[in-house]
Amino acid sequence: MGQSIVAFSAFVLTACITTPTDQEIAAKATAMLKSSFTANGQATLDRLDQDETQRICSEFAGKEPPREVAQKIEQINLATIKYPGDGKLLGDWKNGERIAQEGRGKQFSDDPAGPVGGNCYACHRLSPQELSYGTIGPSLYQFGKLRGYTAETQRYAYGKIYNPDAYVACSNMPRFGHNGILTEQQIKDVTALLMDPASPVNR
Amino acid sequence: MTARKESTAWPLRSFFAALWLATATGAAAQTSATDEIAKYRAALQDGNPAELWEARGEDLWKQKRGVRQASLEQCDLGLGPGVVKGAYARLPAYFADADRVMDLETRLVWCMVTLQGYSEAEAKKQPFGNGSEHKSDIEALVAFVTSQSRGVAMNVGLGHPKEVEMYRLGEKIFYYRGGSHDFGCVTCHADEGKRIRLQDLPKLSTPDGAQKAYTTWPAYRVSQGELRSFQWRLYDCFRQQRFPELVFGSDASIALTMFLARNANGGIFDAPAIKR
Amino acid sequence: MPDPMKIRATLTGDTTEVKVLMNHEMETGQRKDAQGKVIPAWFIQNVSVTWNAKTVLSAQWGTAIAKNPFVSFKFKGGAKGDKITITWVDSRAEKRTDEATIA
Amino acid sequence: MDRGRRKALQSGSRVTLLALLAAAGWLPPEASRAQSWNKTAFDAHSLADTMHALGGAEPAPSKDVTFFQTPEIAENGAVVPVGISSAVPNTEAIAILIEKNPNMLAAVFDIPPGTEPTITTRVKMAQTCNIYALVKADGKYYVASKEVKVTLGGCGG
Repeated sequence: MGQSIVAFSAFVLTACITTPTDQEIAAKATAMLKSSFTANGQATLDRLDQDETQRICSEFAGKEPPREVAQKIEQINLATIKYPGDGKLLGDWKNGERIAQEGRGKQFSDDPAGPVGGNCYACHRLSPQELSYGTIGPSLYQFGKLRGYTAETQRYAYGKIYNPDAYVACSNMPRFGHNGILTEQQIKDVTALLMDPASPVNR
Repeated sequence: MTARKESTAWPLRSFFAALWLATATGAAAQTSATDEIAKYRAALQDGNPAELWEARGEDLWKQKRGVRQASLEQCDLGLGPGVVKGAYARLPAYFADADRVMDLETRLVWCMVTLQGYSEAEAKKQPFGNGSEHKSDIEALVAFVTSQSRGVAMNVGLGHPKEVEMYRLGEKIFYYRGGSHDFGCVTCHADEGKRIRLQDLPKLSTPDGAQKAYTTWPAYRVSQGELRSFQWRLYDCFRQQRFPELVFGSDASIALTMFLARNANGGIFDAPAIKR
Repeated sequence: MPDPMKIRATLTGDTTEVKVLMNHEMETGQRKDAQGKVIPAWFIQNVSVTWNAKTVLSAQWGTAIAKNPFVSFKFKGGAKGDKITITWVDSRAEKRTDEATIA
Repeated sequence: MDRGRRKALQSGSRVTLLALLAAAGWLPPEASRAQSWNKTAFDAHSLADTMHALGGAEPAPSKDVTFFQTPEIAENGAVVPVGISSAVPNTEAIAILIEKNPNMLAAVFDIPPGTEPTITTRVKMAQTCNIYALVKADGKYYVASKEVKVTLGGCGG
């Protein structure tokens, strides 16, 4: 008797479920996206194709992925970081400040030959002179001063800008080096903004 | 003020130098940046140029236009032909005549085609305005129609399976990360109390955040001097997400609108608003 | 022909408050178009507000008044039903006159 | 607009233009007398030149000239609300000057008797700087200033 009720409920469930599964919706959403955009300038349709990191991070819908998944993402991304051949990680903090302020780059409305910035202030507090800063990421005011001007911190800062997912899986921060948003020199300049004792960030 | 000839170059210069000093000391009592931004926004509320769009939109709604020389007064926005009051608070919705879930903008295009005889391409040719030379009829109509839901509680239904499916698709798209910067809607709109530069970012997956955001669009954007529809809001979010160009009235745009509008249910609609 | 203004005139006690929104680009002459060409200045230069044929406000504007201008002010006098007439003239000598009734 | 009017405008002769407008019947006679556009003042780049053109020599700083609805920080420089009120008796005109705009003079409002010396409008600011409120009363000039910080907003770009 008990068993037949279970069997009956299972039958009802399978018979009545006509709503699509989560996987089906995900596949349909991806297809829907592809038919809902047109290429414009540098923003071509392949921008909609996800790499493994983007795909896994999207699946967890804004929640933290389980530890083993996170570790896998961090490993994949750590392997992508290329440190400068000359071994120097600090550029010019003044250029770094300009890059941190610059919001343009990679949008279909941007001139492909025009400036590409990091737009750091959109999400972080850096130099105290700039009042208009965002809070999506942590405050980076006194970044070097608080952590010490060491070689390891320089290396961490450079690596974090190059590929933040190497340290925190599914970070909100763009992978500036890995995705080719900023050049090596620009990443050095932003690293200097964070790590140069003369930078307004540290004064 | 009429011109008078007096040589004042030096006294003026020293006078303004003194004024400078006075300003500098007065700045000590400055309140925090966010409080001041709140005052800025409050000061803008008094005269909202969105009213200029509402007036033009009402005129366009009533004008006989198109090859059929018909007005839009028989357009069915979901509450029956010609019912504008409260209609926006129930959109997007499934429309049997089109067998499709539609937002306001796509429904307006539908009415321009079926009632007035415009081709779809003509109806969509200026979805967003750009100065006095390139005004958008759609954005003006959106301003008028949405103004007729001011004070009405958002009440978007999921009674039809296609509405449910659109909502679920919109949710997936909300969390979809891609492009050169790995951005998705989720990057900026999944946490409480965050801001980009000085702009507060609502958490759009919860009723509170969705209500705050959705009930204040469309809006007159002072940075552009234009009234902007919700289609434009999504179009420009995706531009800044570094995605390709969102097609006006596309399924993805309607799915996302469905997700956000439904999440805003219960919120009192209060637009067209005025924003940065 | 330029689009109409939106005028509100409200009487409180013996004072009429006038609020007006105008449709105008108020182009500064400083901006460039996509091709890098300077967009010529184009802006409202004169505004006058009259009530019962009496000027209650007149203004000269430069390019620094914001796009789709807004002005509010108050004057003594006015009665419900009286007409307020506002005229602007821009740097292309285009003009627009609109009327509102004091409420 | 016909050629005659355009020509009048290009020649820079406001008197001719205004006479034409009055003749065309679309400016009331009173307005054509009251209205003129002080090109020298609006074209001036320095404070001193602007003041000269307005005839506003050595304005006195005054606590009777006050700002209201004018924020210390503007979220966008394209639209900055400004409210100015004058408690100076017999205020005849209120002008708004923006220190670091390419042309400083933003507006001059003539205040006839019966109109309150209080004006609210919105200006554009190219960058963080002082706004000056200049008041003419009984032929004398008074001034107050307020610094407004212009911020960058949103996602940039």
